[in-house]
Order: sequence, then structure tokens, then C-alpha cells
Amino acid sequence: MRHGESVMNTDLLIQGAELMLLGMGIVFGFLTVLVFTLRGMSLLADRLHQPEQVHPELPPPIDVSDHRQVIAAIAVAVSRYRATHGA
Amino acid sequence: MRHGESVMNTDLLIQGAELMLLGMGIVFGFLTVLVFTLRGMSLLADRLHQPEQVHPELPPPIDVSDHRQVIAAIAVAVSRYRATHGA
Amino acid sequence: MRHGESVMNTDLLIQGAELMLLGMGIVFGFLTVLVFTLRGMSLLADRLHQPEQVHPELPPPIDVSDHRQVIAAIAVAVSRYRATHGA
Amino acid sequence: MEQGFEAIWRSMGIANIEIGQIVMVLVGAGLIFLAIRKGFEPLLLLPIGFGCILANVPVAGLAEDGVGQLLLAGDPAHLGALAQVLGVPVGELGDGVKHAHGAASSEAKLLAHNLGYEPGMLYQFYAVAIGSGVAPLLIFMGVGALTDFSALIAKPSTLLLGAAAQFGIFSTLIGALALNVIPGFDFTLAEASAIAIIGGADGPTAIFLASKLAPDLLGAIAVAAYSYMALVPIIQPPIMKLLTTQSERRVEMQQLRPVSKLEKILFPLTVLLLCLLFLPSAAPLIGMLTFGNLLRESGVVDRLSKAAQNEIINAVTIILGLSVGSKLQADKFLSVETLGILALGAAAFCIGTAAGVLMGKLMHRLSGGKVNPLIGAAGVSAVPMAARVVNKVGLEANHHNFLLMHAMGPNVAGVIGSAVAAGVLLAVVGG
Amino acid sequence: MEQGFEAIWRSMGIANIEIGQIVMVLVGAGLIFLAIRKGFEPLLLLPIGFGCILANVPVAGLAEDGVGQLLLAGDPAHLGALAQVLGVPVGELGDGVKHAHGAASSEAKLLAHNLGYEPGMLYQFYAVAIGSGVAPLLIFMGVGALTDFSALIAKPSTLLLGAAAQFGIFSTLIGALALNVIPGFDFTLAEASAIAIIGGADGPTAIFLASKLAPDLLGAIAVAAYSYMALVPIIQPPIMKLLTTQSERRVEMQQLRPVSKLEKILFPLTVLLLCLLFLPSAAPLIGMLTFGNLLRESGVVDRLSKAAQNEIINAVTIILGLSVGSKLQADKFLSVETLGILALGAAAFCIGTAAGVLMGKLMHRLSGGKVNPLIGAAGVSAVPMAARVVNKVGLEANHHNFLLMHAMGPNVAGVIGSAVAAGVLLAVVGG
Amino acid sequence: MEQGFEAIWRSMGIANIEIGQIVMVLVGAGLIFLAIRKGFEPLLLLPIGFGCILANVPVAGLAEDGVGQLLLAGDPAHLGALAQVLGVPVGELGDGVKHAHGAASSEAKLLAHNLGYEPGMLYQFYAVAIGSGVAPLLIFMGVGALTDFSALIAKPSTLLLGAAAQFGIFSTLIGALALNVIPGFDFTLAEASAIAIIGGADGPTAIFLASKLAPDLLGAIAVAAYSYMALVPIIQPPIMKLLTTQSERRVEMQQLRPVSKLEKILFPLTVLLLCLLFLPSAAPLIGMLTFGNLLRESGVVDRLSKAAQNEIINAVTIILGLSVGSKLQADKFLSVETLGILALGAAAFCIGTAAGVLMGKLMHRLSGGKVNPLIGAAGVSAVPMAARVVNKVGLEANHHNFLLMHAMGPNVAGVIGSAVAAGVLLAVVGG
Ligand code: NA
Ligand code: NA
Ligand code: NA
Repeated sequence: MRHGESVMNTDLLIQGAELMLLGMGIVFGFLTVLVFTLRGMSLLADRLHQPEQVHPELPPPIDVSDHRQVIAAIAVAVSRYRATHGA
Repeated sequence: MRHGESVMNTDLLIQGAELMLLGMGIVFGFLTVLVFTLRGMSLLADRLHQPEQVHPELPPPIDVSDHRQVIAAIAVAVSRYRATHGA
Repeated sequence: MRHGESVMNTDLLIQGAELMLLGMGIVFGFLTVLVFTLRGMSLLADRLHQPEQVHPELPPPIDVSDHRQVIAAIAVAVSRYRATHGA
Repeated sequence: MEQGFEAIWRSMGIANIEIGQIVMVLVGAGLIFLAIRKGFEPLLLLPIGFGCILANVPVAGLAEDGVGQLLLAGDPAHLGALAQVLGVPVGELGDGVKHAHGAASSEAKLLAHNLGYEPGMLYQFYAVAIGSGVAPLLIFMGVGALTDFSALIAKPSTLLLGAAAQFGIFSTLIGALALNVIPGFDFTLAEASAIAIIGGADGPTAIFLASKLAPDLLGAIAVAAYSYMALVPIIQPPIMKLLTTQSERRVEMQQLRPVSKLEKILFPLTVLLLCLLFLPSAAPLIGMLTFGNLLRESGVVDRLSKAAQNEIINAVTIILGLSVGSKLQADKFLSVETLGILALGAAAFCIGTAAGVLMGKLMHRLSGGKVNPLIGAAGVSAVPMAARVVNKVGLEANHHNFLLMHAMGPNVAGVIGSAVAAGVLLAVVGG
Repeated sequence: MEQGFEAIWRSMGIANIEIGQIVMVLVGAGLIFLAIRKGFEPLLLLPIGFGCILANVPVAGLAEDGVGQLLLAGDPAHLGALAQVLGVPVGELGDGVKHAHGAASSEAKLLAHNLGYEPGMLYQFYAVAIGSGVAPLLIFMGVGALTDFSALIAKPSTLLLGAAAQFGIFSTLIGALALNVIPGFDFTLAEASAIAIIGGADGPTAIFLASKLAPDLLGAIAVAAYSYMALVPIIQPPIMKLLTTQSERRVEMQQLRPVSKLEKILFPLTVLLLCLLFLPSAAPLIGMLTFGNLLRESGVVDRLSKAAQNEIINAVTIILGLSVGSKLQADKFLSVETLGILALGAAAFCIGTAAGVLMGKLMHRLSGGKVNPLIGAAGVSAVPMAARVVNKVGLEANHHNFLLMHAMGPNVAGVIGSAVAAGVLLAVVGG
Repeated sequence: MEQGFEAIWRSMGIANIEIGQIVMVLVGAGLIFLAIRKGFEPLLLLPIGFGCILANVPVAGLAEDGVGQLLLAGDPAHLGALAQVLGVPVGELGDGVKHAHGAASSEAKLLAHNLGYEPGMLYQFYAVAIGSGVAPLLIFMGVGALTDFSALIAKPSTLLLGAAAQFGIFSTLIGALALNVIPGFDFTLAEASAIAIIGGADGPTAIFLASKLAPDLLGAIAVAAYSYMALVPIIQPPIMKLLTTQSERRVEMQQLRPVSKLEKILFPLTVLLLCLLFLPSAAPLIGMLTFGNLLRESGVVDRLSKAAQNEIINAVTIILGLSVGSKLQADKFLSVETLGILALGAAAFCIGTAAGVLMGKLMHRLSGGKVNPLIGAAGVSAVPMAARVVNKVGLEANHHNFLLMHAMGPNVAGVIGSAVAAGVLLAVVGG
């Protein structure tokens, strides 16, 4: 029985080794393909860049709830201005 | 039947009374033990207090988002004060 | 078979027409009743308006927790100002 | 066409509404009125009132499960199949469904599902939120994250005030069983226990226990619990004044010592440890309460603490309220039992308050007059309302007497006390 | 090793992708493009588009239930067991699964579960969010909490404009049935009703009704509904101008009276009451809409109102969008029926707009010229886009003519109107 | 009375607690200590530690399903019925339940439900959050919404560093299988794969994979993964210094080019497309990650992006943490296997770091010295801790050497890399 187990375990180790080769192969393969695809994507994006300029009305990231942030920022700016300009 | 019911109900009342004694006993027992354990805890915490001082970098309870509110509020307060006092 | 299908479809179309009449009838009926009920509601609200004045303590939209922060912040700001300006 | 009109007519509320449903719609409207106009625990009573109205919309069956929808639809073939599964004549299906349990109930549900009947919206909310027990526990987590236990840590002896006030629970239990001598009342020990927990003056604990011990009474129990919590400023002062003298009420208490950050962190873990050792049946309630409190006090997981205090508790409250409302169906709520529950609940609050004050008087004597007995009234919990009432009554007796912080100790002790009482009831009755 | 490579190759998308899936990936990408670049209802169309791509990932079966996973895995023993449960030959399992219902369907699901097949991620999202009906209702609660009905309360007669615009729904229903004369179309009354609701111009109502009456068409219906809502500024103006004269469009309307707080509180309860009395089948939709509105207007539960307007609606929108996308699987979407649905949806919007404007003209006459007929176009709902379009067309005719507030009345009336229409369809067709 | 006392005594923790539970309570307390005092990934380890304590509350069975509750209750009639369903003698019920699967397991659950046993609180959290696979995926969506991939887009070659670091995963897989020579260890291929994923240094990926491949080991795997992520500042620097020369560490890298908005929008779609074509088994993980990132970068759905970054991720984290804790029950955690997992996890981190640095050295050579090899260490992910460690080690060698932005590329590449590795393991082992 002990012998059978060890055979089984060797089988399992071989399977594991195969899985390692396969896995690292796929991980490297996938990410290498991604490297080239991303370069292609960047080239494509660069070409499409001009039309993008035509639509500058994409919504700004600040939403209404941030209002307070804006007020805070304005207040800080004003107080700095005063501090600098001796008001 | 009526008689049987009333016997049953007396049984139930006895069970209820037992449950009351048991329940109040456990509630008082549990909370009394808790009283003493909490006192022990406070003593323990007091002893451990010195090492705590060594690590004063525990994050403060005010997080960033509140920060901005506070800044805004301070700014408003300061500007009102100035408005009132002619600064 | 083709004939049977077309008969079936005519049946379905008739059902659909019935459903249209019924549906538009109910939509108009429901919303017409709602028109009159809303008018009644407004009259009723108008009459109940005086008592409402008696209870002007309905909670304001600002909740307590924010309030306290602002007050706290103002208090801190004011006390710092005083500390700095010797008030 | 005629058929369509008839279908529509048959589907209309006015063709089907029962008197009980009309009454319950008025009850729901009344709860909403109390919530909006009188400020009665609006966060819960407004959704409960609205859920009550929705649960009593005729025909729609929003609070019914699949089997209930099958009964409402009234298809003879389907009724026959259901009767066969339950082993009752078609004529007695109503009772058969009510009393079905175990395998028969599971099979009836599967049949209804296979025949295409799906549970109503409110039933689904109930199953997810309360049937699973999860919603009250998440609320309790939020309560833990919102509660500062400093006053209790500074003066642990106030725990005894929170213990005494639980007498309201157990005396009500006897009261409920005693009511059985009146014809029409027939509370089991489990039902009496679920009713008694109203005396704990703690909403989520009451809902959690009722969902385990007496789901059919849950609606009345939750409504009573939240209503009386809102009425604390009216119920408590007369009792407090009756049981104390003017000079007792005037007692000013010594300022509480400051509590260290470490103590605050160790507190929830200590409470959890005792619960683990002595009352595991209270572990869900005490566990979530102390978990929320540890999120708050640890200082390293502010994101999670705020989520527990805001997003989670708010969303859960909405669904919990509607779910409780779903249990306010006419046939379940409009019974003499509900009147009994309302009466018992009022008694529970009064007795709990009295027991707390009396324990306060005892501590007053034993401490040589340092303890103001009024703070015992806060032991019923109803956080923070009861503590505010103590403060107000104290101020009436002595204009320099600020008892708020001193009452917070027994007040939060009352939360732990009623969770412990719930644990005892679950262990003995629900086992 | 070879075995591993083969397993990996067999598991790769490129070895399995079908032409239909490629097309659907492009459709998903197109929806995302419209959402980001053209601003087409991005809150819904972006998640729907992304869900569409995910649902068409080959092999992964993200939108399949356990039975679908079993079919994808293709284990002969498991296929045999499934065929036996369904009572069909193994070769016809695809159709057998599609047409299974009731007990057979339940048993097939149990078999798949017992054999270890679990539903894909998107299927789970769909089951929880849409299968249960809960997500569109929670969105509707949020809509109620976000909507100010003042304009409607000030001028209830605008409800009739909201009623007229529902003609788009019912004429489309006829249209869908008429399409059946074309080979390839075979809409049932339930399917035609689900398609017709696109004319309601209300996303959650459309999803709710389609999930009840025609789940297989839900993807196409939701995409059509949201796309046309985004196209309202293009679809409506020509129709509005065609049906009105320049002088009609110039009419300036009298300022609306202010509405009291009490009226705003009573409004949701009034609408709910009428729904309860006359159209219980609309109770889930109307109930949640008015509940959300009451949370908003009551003024005592701001925590809950904000949760309904933000946290809840945002989280639900994400899951709802992905779930709708899960219904955009190639085999379901790429059919001539989808083209029919898109065409019918466009017709529905046009007819609804026209009916609203014509009713506006009638009110213009009856009111002695006080009503600008343009505001009838807002009766289709598509809140607040349609009202803004009315304002813009009004301004084009008369630079001092601000119709926005006046158009909000019919606009929100359209939401109620299409919920009522959905209730009628559910009562007659879904019963 | 006596009966009551006995019932209470029998229900007490101290009468039932087992030594294993005491140990696990200490483990839970230890995790909480590490989270609060040492700042070890507190967002996860604090809830996990608390969940661990709750799962080991004696008698309560908070982490047990209905069948577990039946066993705990110990009613002889019920045990007999369960034994009959499972076809085992009553004496062997413990093992019988553990090994039941498929139909027998379903029937046992139905029996327990019909007999009135309901799953404990933590079990329910686990079933909803992890059993369904949904919680780690929602966290991943949040990670996507929180992550800026600019550094990776600017320099895609750093993806290879993220690839190399995955060697930690696959070598650990071999290590786990090799451990089987030691008596007491008997890891299957699926279990070894689940353990190996610790080397991915990515919490949600580890939990997702473990829940699919080895649910019983999930607790130990998650604890190991988060603990070692917290230990990254201690584990990595010695290895980084051992494998690099001082002059290599001094290399300053060229500033990254700015990345356009359009590139950021196309990035998630590109990654998704490759996943769809080449590794559909990674679609749930990669799909939700890229979905979250698209919500962020699209700029048109800020409401949803913020919900994903805050409300959703916070609420899910709380439930996920408690659920992971539920798997830290004494009988599952206190075994020699856990020690093996902890040892293997440490090895995985070391090997992954080394592989990343060695690949960094290779890129250093190939690029003619432009690449600082330290940034390879960030390839293990553990975002953003590993990148910060790189920055710190770089600064030690050269006070003007700010590597943070350069390390972010491999750092986020590591997230993608380990999701790909998880996809491979699922496709080969989980198929
Ligand atoms: Na209490
Ligand atoms: Na509409
Ligand atoms: Na990684």
C-alpha cells in the first residue's frame, strides 16, 4: 500500500510539474500578447486623438455633492490670496 | 376539558415563574460578572497604558473626508468673524 | 394549417384591440379619478393648513450630526483665533 | 372584451377589499401619521406603516408566499393539487396551509413554484431580511458602531441598573401567560416570551427574538416595541416621580473619569468573551453589537465603521421596516391577541422603569447618596431617549443637575441586558 | 502535458467562439461606445453593454444556470441523466431544456446542483436582481425619492397628458401582434405586451414587466427602451413641430402656484390609495414609487431618503445593468424578433409623443389657449429628458417661453401612467 | 426549575468549550491584535479575526448549516432520520455528513430544514458572500474602480515582471504536492492549487479560487494571504537586496509618458477582449476587475464608480471578512495542514519576489541598464504595499531615486497576472 501511495504521489508531482510549465507558459504567453496589444492600442488611441478634441464636453469629474469641497477650496484660496497680498 | 385547560395553564404559569427566576438570575449573574470583569479590564488597560504611549502613531479618528468639512467650516467661521469685526 | 394560423392571428389581433380599448380606458379612467382626487386633496390640505402652522417644529433637513461638527469646527477656529489674537 | 372588463373588475381592489383590510390600511396610515407628525421613531414606524398598507392591498398578495398566491388565484386544478399534497380536503385548505410544517410545507412550496406562483414582493423582503435573521443583526452591528460605551466603562456598576430593568421582560412573560385565563387568549410559552421582550425596549432584539419564537406575532410586537419607545417621555416621568423623593432627584453625581482608548477597544472583546463563556445563545446579538463597536473603537477601519453606521444600517432599515409591515396583515393583526400584546407591552415598560428606579434607590443607599436613583429608569434601554428623559426629570428637580452622561451608562447597559435576556429565552424556550 | 495543453486549448475562447458571440461582443462594445461617447443613458447602457460582452464570453457560460453549465461541460453520463429527468433523447436536450417548466425544470436544476454544476456569475445576478423582481422596484423607490411631484400637484389636469401618451403602448401592442403575419414573427399576447411597454419610456417599468411576461425578450426590450429614451431629443422635436402651429408653440403659460408641504406628503398616499382601490396589480410599482416619494417628502427620515437616492439606487443599478446584459446572449438576441422589437419601440415612442401632443392641442382649445400643446410630448415620461426637449422646442418658437416646469407635470404623470398601463397588462395578460 | 437550570448549564459555553475552540479564540484575538496594533491589513484581518471568535463560540454553531445544527442539537430521533438519509450508522454520522455530496447532501439539508433546523448566522453570510462567489468578485470590481493603470499603459513591458512573479504560485503548487511525502499531508491537486494561489498576493483572487477548489482550506489560505501581504515590508527587502547589486538598485528610471483619457478607457476593454479570446475561465475575475476600471475611467458614470469604490466594497468587505472567519473553526483549522499552508505561503511570497527581481535583472540587461531591477519585486501584486517597499529600498540606495510610479506598473500587472494564473488553475483543475 505504501508503495502504491508513493507511485500515486509521483504521478501527482508529475501532474504538478506539467501544470507549472503549462501555467507559466500561459501566464507569460497571455501577458506577452497583452504587451503588444497594449502598444497597438496606444497607437490606435493616438490616431483617434484628434476627433476626441472635438468633443470636449465630457462631464467633469466633480459632482454636486462635492460642492463643499469646492467651497473649502475657494475659501482656502481666498485666505491664501489675502495672506500673500496683505489683505 | 375546562378543568384540564386550567391545569395546563397553571403548569404554564409555573413554568413562566421558573423562567422568570432563572432569567433574572442569569441576567443579574451575567451583568455582575461583567461588572467585575470590566474593573479587571480597566486595571489591565491601565498597566498596559505605558507601552501604548510608545506607539502614538495610531490613526486619528478624524478621516480625510471630514477634514475638508472642518476646513470649510473654519473658513466660513473666520470669514464671518472678519465680516463682523471689520477685519 | 396556414389558414388556421391566420384565423388564430386574427383572434389574437381582436384580443389585442380589446386590450387596447380596455387599457386606454383604464389609464384614462384611473388618471381622471386621480385628477379629481388630487384637487380634493389640495382643498383638504388647505383647510388643515392652519393647524400645521401650530406645529412648526418639524425637523429641519439638516441633521444633528453634521451640525455638531460644524459647531465644533467653528468653536475650534474661534478659540484659536482668540488664542492668537490675545482676546 | 366583456371578459377583459370582468377580469379587470375582478382584479380591482374595491371589488375585493375586506373590512379587515380597510381597518389595517387605517392602522398603517395612523402609524405614518404618528411617525411624521408626532415624530414617533419615524425611521422604523414610517416604513412599517407603509409596509402595512402594502400588505393589505386586496388581491395583490404582496405579503404572501407562493402557496398564498396559489390560494389567491383560486384555480380549481391547482387547489386540488395543493389539497392532495397537504392531505386535506379542498374546503379546508386555508387551515391546512396555516398548520402545515416540515416536509408538507416544503412540498407545498415546491408545488406552488412548479405551477408558476411566485412569492409577493414584501414576502421576499421578509424572507431575506427577517426570516434569515440577518437584518436585525446588521442593525445591531450599526448600533454597536454608533454607540459610545465610555460611560459604562467608567462606572461598570451601572450595569446592575440595566439588569434590574429587565424585570419588565420577565414579569410580562408571567402576565402574558396569566392572560390565558381570559377566553380568546392562548399564548404558548414561546409566544409569551416573544411578547415579553417588548419590555427590553430594544427594537432589533425584539424583532430578532419574535422572528425565532413567534413569527405570526412579529408585526404586533415590533409595532408595540417601537411605539412605546417613542412614548418613553410620556410613560416614564410619572413612574420616576412616584418612586423617588424630591431630595433623591436633586442628587448631583460626580463627574465620570476619562476612559482610555485601550479600554474602549478591550470592552467589546470582554463582553464577547463573557457571552461566549456563559450565554452562547446570545452570541448572534452580542456578537454583532460588539463587532460593530470594535469597528468603531479600533480606529483602523474607519471605512467599515462608517459603512456600518450609515450605508448598511440605512438600507437595512428600509427593508426591515417594510418587512415588519408585511406581518401586519388583517387576519393576523386584527385579533384580541394584539390588544393583549399592546396592553402587556405598556405594562412591561412601566414595570421595567419601576424596577430600574428601585434598583437606583438601592444603589443610592448603598453608595451613601452618591447615586441619583433616576438614572435607573434609563436601564430599560430605548437609547438615547430614556437617558434624555432622566436628564430632563433631573433638571426639573435641580437646575444644575446634568444627568445625561450618568444615564448613558445604564442606558447602554440596558441594551446588553435585554440581549442577555433574549439569549436566556432562546436557550430555554427556543431550544 | 499534452492532455493539459489540449484542456487549455479546448478551454480557450478562440477555439470555441461562435459568429453570433462575435456579433454580440460588437453589440456590447457599441452600447458602451454610445454610453461613453454619445452620453446615451450611460448609467444603464454602460453596465448593460459590459454585461452583454461578459454573457457572450465563449465556454465560460457566465449567464447560464446550473443546467446550462451541465450542457456546456458535455459530460456524457451527466447529459444522459439530464435527458432522463426531462424525458427527451440526449440529442434533443437543447430544446428539452428550453421548453422544460414546472416540476421537470425544478428537477433538472436539482440534478445539475447535485452533480456539482453551479450557475454562472451573471445568472446569479439576474436571479437575485431581476428574477425576483426586486431590483427594478428598488430603482423605482429611488426614482420616487428623487422626484419632486410639485408641478403635478399644482396642476393635476396635466395627468391627462400623461394618460394620452400611453397610447404609444397600446398601439404598439397591436403592432406587435400584426407583425405576426410576417413569417418568423410569432409573438404571444404576453410577449406583445412586454414589447409594447417600451412605449412607456420608463426603464424600470419595462424591465419589471418584461421579467414577468417575456423574460427571453428582456434584453432586447431593455436595450430598446433605454436607447430610445436617450434618443428622445432626436425623435420628438420633428413630431412636435409637425403637429403644432408656430403660434401654439409660442404660448406662454401662467406660473404654477406654490405647493404646500402637507400636499406633498399627502400626494404619495393619495396615489397609493387609488392604486389599492382600482388597480392592485400595479401595487408593486406604484407602491415603491410612492414609498420613495414619501421618504423624501416626510422630512423626518432624511437618512433613509438619501440612502434610497444614492447608495441603494447606485448599487442596484450596477447589478441591474449587468443582469440585463446577461440576457443579451447571441442565441436569444440575434433573431428577427429583435429587429421587430427595435422597430416597434421606435414606433411606440413616436405614437406616444404624437398622442401626447394631440391631447395637448385638445387642452389648448378647451382652456381657451392657456395650455401650450408642446407639453403633451413630455407625457411619455423619459424623465427629465422629455421635459427638457419641450423647453428647448418652446424656446425656439419664443425666446421668453420657459416651459420646463410646466412640462414636469405631464412628465412625471407619464411615469404614473405607464405604471398604470403595466398594471393593466399584468392583470389581463399575466394573471 | 431544575430542568431550566440544567438546560441553561448545558447551554453554557464553559460546560461545552473544547480545547480547540479555546485555541481558535486566541488565534482570532491574535489576528485582531495584529490588525489593530500592527496595522496588518486591518480591513480584512479585523473582521476575519472577529468571525473566527464567533465561529468558535461553543454550542451556538454560528458557522454550521442546518445539518450541523441538527448534529449539535443531538435529538436521537432526528439523528436517526439523518443517518437513514445518508445511509450510515448513527455512530458515524460525523464522517457521513462530511463526506456526503450530491443528492445525499441535498436530501440531508432538506431534512434538517423540514425538522426546523436553520443555518447559523455566519454560515448564511458565507453562503451568500463566498459560496456564491459573488463577494470576492464585487471586491475585485472595487479594486478595478480604485486602480489607476496609467503606469502599466505607459510601459506595457512591465507586464512581464507581473508574469514572472507568478512563478511563486506554480512552484508552491509543486511544493504542496511534495509535502505529501510527509505523513499527515495529503493534498489533492485541487487543494495544492488553492494553496499555491497565496503566491498571487491578492486577497480576493485567493478567496475566489479557494472557494471553488478547496472550501475547507479557505480559512487558512485567506489568513495566510492577507498576513503575508501585510508582512511584505519585512519579507521582501532582504530578498531584493540579496539578488541585486548596489549599482543596480541605484538606477534612476526615465519619467513615464502621460497617458491619454482614451487609452485609459480602451485599456479595460482590451484586457477583457484578450481574456475572452484566450482564457475564458478567468472571465469572472478579469471581467469584474475591468468592469470596475471602466466605470472609473469612462467619466460618465461617477455615481456608479463611487458606489463601487465605497459603499459596495465596504459593505462587502465586512461580510466577506466575517465569512472567511467562519471557516476558521477549530476542527478545520487546527491541523498539520494549516502549518503546511502557512509555510508554503511564506515560500510562495519569497519565490515570487525572487522571480520578479530576477526578471527585473534580465530587463535591466536587455534595456541597457534603463530598468531598475527592484521594480520586479512589485510584480507579486500586494497593491500598493509592494510598490511602496520598492520605493523605499530604492531610496535607501540612492536618495534621489523615486521608483513608486515605476513600480506601480508591475504592481498592477501582478493583479492581472495572478487572475490569469487563477484562470489556468480553474480551467485545468476545476474543470
Ligand atoms: Na433593554
Ligand atoms: Na411613461
Ligand atoms: Na499577483
